[in-house]
Amino acid sequence: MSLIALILLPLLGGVAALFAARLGNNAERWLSVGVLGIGLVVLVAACLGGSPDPRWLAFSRTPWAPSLGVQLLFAVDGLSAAMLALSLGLGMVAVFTSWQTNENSGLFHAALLWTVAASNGVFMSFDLLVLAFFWELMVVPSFLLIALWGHGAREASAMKFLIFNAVAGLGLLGAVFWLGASAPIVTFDAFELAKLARPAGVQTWLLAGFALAFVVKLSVPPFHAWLPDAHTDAPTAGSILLAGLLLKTGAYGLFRFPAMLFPEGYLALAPVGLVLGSVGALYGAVMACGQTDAKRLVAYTSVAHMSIVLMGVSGGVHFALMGAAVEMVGHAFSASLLFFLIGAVYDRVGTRDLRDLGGLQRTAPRFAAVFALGFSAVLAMPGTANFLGEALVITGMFQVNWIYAAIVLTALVVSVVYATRLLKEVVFGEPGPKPVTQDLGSRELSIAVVLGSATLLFGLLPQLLMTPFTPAVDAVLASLEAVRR
Amino acid sequence: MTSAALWPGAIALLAALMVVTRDSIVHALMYLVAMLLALAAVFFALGAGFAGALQILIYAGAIVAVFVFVVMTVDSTPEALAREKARLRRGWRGPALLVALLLLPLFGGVGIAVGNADPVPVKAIGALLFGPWAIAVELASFLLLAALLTARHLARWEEKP
Amino acid sequence: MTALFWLAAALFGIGLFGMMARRSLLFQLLSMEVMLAGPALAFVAAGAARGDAQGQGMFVLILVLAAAEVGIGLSLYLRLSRIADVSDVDTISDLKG
Amino acid sequence: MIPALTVYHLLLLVPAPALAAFMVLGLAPVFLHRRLVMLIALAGGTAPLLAMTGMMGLCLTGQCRGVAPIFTLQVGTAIVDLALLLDPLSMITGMTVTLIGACVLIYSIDYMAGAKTADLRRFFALMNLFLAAMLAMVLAGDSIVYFLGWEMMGLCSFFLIAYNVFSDPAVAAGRKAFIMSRIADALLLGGLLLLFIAAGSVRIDALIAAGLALPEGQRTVIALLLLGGALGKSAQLPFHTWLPSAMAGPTPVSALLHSATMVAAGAYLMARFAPLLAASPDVMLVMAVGGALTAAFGSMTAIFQSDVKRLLAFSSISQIGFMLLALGVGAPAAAMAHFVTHALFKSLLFLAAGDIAHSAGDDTSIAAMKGAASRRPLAFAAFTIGAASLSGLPLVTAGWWSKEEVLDAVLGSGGAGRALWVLALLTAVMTAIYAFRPVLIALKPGPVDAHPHTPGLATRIPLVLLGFGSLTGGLLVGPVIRLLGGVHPEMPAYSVVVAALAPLTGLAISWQLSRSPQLADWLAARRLLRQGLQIDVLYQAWFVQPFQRLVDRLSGVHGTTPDPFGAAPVTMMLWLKRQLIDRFRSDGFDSGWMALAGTATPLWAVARRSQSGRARDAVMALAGGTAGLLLLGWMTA
Repeated sequence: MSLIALILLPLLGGVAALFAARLGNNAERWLSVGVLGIGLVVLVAACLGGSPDPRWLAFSRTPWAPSLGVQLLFAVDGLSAAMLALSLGLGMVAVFTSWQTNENSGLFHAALLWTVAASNGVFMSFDLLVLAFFWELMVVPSFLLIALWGHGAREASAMKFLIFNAVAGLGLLGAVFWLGASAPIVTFDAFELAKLARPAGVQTWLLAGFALAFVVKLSVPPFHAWLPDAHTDAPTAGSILLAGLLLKTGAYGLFRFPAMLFPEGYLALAPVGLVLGSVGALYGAVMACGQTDAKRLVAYTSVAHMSIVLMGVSGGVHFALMGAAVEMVGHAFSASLLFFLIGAVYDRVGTRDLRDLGGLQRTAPRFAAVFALGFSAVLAMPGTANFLGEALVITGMFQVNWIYAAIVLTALVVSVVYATRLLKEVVFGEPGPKPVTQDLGSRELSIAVVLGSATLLFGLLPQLLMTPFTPAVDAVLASLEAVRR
Repeated sequence: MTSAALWPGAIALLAALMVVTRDSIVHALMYLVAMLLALAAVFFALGAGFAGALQILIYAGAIVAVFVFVVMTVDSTPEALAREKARLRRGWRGPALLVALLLLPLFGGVGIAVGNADPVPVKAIGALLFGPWAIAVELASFLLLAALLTARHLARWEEKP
Repeated sequence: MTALFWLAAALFGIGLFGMMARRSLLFQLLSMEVMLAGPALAFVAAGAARGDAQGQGMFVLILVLAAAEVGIGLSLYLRLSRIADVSDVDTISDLKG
Repeated sequence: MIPALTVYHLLLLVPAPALAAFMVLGLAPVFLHRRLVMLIALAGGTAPLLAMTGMMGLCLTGQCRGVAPIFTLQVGTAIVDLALLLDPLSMITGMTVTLIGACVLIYSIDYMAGAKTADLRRFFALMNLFLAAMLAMVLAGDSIVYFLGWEMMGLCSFFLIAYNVFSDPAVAAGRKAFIMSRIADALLLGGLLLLFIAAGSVRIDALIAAGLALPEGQRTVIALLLLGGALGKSAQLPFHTWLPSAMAGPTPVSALLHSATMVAAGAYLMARFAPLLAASPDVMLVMAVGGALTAAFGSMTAIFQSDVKRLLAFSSISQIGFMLLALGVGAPAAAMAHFVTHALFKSLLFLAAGDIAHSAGDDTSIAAMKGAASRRPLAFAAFTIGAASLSGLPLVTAGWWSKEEVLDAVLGSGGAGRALWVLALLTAVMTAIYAFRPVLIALKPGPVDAHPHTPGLATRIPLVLLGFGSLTGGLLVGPVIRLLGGVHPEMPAYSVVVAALAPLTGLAISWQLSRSPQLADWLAARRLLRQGLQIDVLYQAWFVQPFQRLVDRLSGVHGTTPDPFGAAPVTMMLWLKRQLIDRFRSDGFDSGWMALAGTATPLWAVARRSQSGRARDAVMALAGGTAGLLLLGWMTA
């Protein structure tokens, strides 16, 4: 039952935040932080509490609408737990990031918490209909975040985000309905459905439906067009949630369900994933080199990194899968850090145009130091979780086909081009027409330190991630192995 | 008893006609008093003494007195009277026709089974009003209070109306 | 007895005629008093015919209604007389469609 | 997870002080006083030398083969076990690096005295981080720590080249260096990961063993990938172009990173994986030929330089070419011996050149060295010693001993070795030419000191120390080679004589050059050669500009659709919308209702006239209606 609390807490907390905003004294902010903190405690307690099945850290099954075969079926293993912790933790970071946002603050925090609630639902639902429900639900509060508190052409960007993701979500919904209806007794229980045999052709089509939703959320080219716009126009907290959570739901879904439900379809579509991913890794990296908006640049790096995740997930070998999982976490921190820093620059000078920025080194040395850290992470310097993930993906790609490995290595080289460009335009050089005169304050510095040290922590102590991820990776490999034989 | 009521009734009818056709408001008011008193006579003749008494006291007494106060504000010059007369002369036929059409079915269709009954004692009226009709009476008192407040509010003098 | 009801109807009709034909607001108010007298007579007459107290009870209520109407009507008259020509109500037509 | 401690865990103490100094200087969010900054930097820079000396003692007492495991992690079927490694190779390299690092950091205290405190802090933080990274790489017992150090060196190199962040050329040079070395790093990473897959372990000895067990083809590919990494880091052909531009960094940076230690890491890599490479003769040949060509190219280009730092940069390219040549002919011991002496005299040259340039108002051109002999006698003497050692004047200089070992190894390898030996001799001649050019110019009378700041103790100590080393380092060459298990091949006497004559010939030519203004003018006019055959320009045209065009095209700079790939689905959906939805836009039902609404308008116009707004009319209508109803009731009753 405590797993349901992980969804209900932020959901109801969001409602409470709506009203708490009237109390003043940052009540809604502390409320949000408290709710997310309690969520973390609940998560830890649930994972330590044990479950009957050794495969899962926590497991809960509650009937909901038995006649429709719908139940609240939640299961958490190391991967889910990491994603849930990420979602709650980044939610907190997002709250602290937007400490200065005062306009309609109650709804803002409500939307923030609701996003966390919905993505929590995605990260642990194993009833596919409930999964699809949370999948669609996730889009709405993020849409609000972009449309109401964004910058620039925020309404258009929010609509783009909504249309892309809602339309892609239909693929998931359709495939889920098909699956549920095709079972002898109507059920959406993923574990039950995984046991049913299906012809390979049907599996491929169903997987295509699932993958459409996941790949669009993952923003792999050519389905990435919404991401740069959404990131550019979203408020900083929105960008953090977008990069840290929403993209990860796509990666998580690809990791979890295709091999579990459609192993033969997975084998059939894996080459497509590899090709899409390799095109995307190069394309995203090259696009990032040409951007003039700092946030857009980072958004395209997200595209590139998520494409690498797609490659890893499609690789179907231990190293690649593990690399994709680690990269998910690493990217969540590094991208959040960069979005946060660029957001902080934007708050100060009101522009993100690389041509107008510059000179942080002179005017704000702390800023420059933290920026260099984020820069190293986006470059996949050894010692950051990003490097670990990418190196593992490359290793796996060598086992699949050396060409894919060469492509990821090339993307790694191009990453230097855009990363040094970002650093050169923002940190180096003479201060631009609008210099940043105010260095990071203690609140901002602690956010940056938390995000930066998380990147380094998981990079230097990889077992923190790799040990909990092993069951999930092994499960994928086991279901593939059953088909390959 | 009915026939005793008919004579004052005829007077009331005439007086009513005079009320609506006079040029001068003062004359009309006098005829109104006449009509009300004639009706009171009708009531007495019908054995409804309570109604008759109320008619004299409140209608002919109080209400008409209020009218008189208001009428005192009217500027009743000969020109105004002539204008009023001309207006009435221009447009009396249409309304008259309409009223005739209205009365036609009433006169034609209304029939009442007549029986002779004893006069109603005032005590019965009191028992009715403060017994079964208590709510109606209370509502009436609310109405009066509301009218009082409304009148006070509307008639209050303001610098800029 | 029927004659009394005809009388009541006639009083109502005369009052209505006055309402329609006269254009001075005060005359219209007087006409309304005449109109009210009709039903009042009808109630009293019917009550007398049946020996029922309800006829006079209704008369009392009509009386109250008339009092309220006169109070409001006259205060409206006073109010209107400041801003419009109350001797010709046809000039007051702000609600024209 | 964490294994029992052994004496070899003391190896952790070698990079630790530098790392600690970096953390304090770079990350502590508190203000540090200028003197404190220098003190911390100095401690971080010199403590590794002490720790390393201890390890050397351990090594010389015979316990010179030890591993200090850090932690172990199971990844699937593979084992990731990080460890530090002490063996003769890492000991010798580590000693060299710590010694040079300490000297350069001491020197920097004086040299960087003019910088602002914040910049000073950044400088020393990065220098210490570099030192830690380099030592981690040198002492690495596994490919992960190795690559960590390798990449962090690249990162520090980028930040230090672009240390003067307000100068566009410096930042551009940093980016260039970073991007080019990243290409090489990608190759190296690929090679290391392939080995990792084969070995299922990251320990370097396991990697080598697994690599040797691989089939011929795969082994060659891996060896080529590793060689690619070494060529990039060591600025060998065809990756050499970044090193001359990297001279935009401060002189201590050039002395430490871009000559003595980091750039030579490629040679160290090749020495580390020497057994694996030895099994791929083709790759060895490529390395030997490439090294010899780079050596010749570098020294030839150096002759034409007009800037001391660029001259020294090309000299580094050339000298590391010598090392790779030695490695290519299967003599890693000779290569490492040359690495040691090269580190000594090249850092000496840079430090001396930096001091001389200070006295000339920070002008690093060769012409500005005129009068240096009288302005800065100590620096001039140091520079001369360095140049002598670089050109390998026989017997008295360290450079001669190590170069002799290299040449002998080349000649002794037979076959193509003879041709390479001739090329190497030519290179030695050219080396002496360019090495003495600045020295001879510095002898000429010139302007007085432009920099009133006299060099302090912090400048003198490193110069004296390194100068001493450059002269007597030759004594170390024998022990180093023995320690590394190399053998000195028996050579015919003529080769020694010829090799000894080569630098002297070069010196004579250089003397001639300095005497004849026509020759000097001729040198100055050879722009193509001075710019290294303009390979930079070719790269610009072949790689950078096409990439830039691609980027411009994709981001819609010239009016093309930005992000065409991402716009494609959007365009497709819009097309579908036009085809499907717009076709049904004129809704028949809707227009029917609209027509009905249209006819109602005149009706409304008629109806509104009935609203006169007069109370009397309303009463009349009411009366009429009532009358009508009553009449209806009466007539139908």
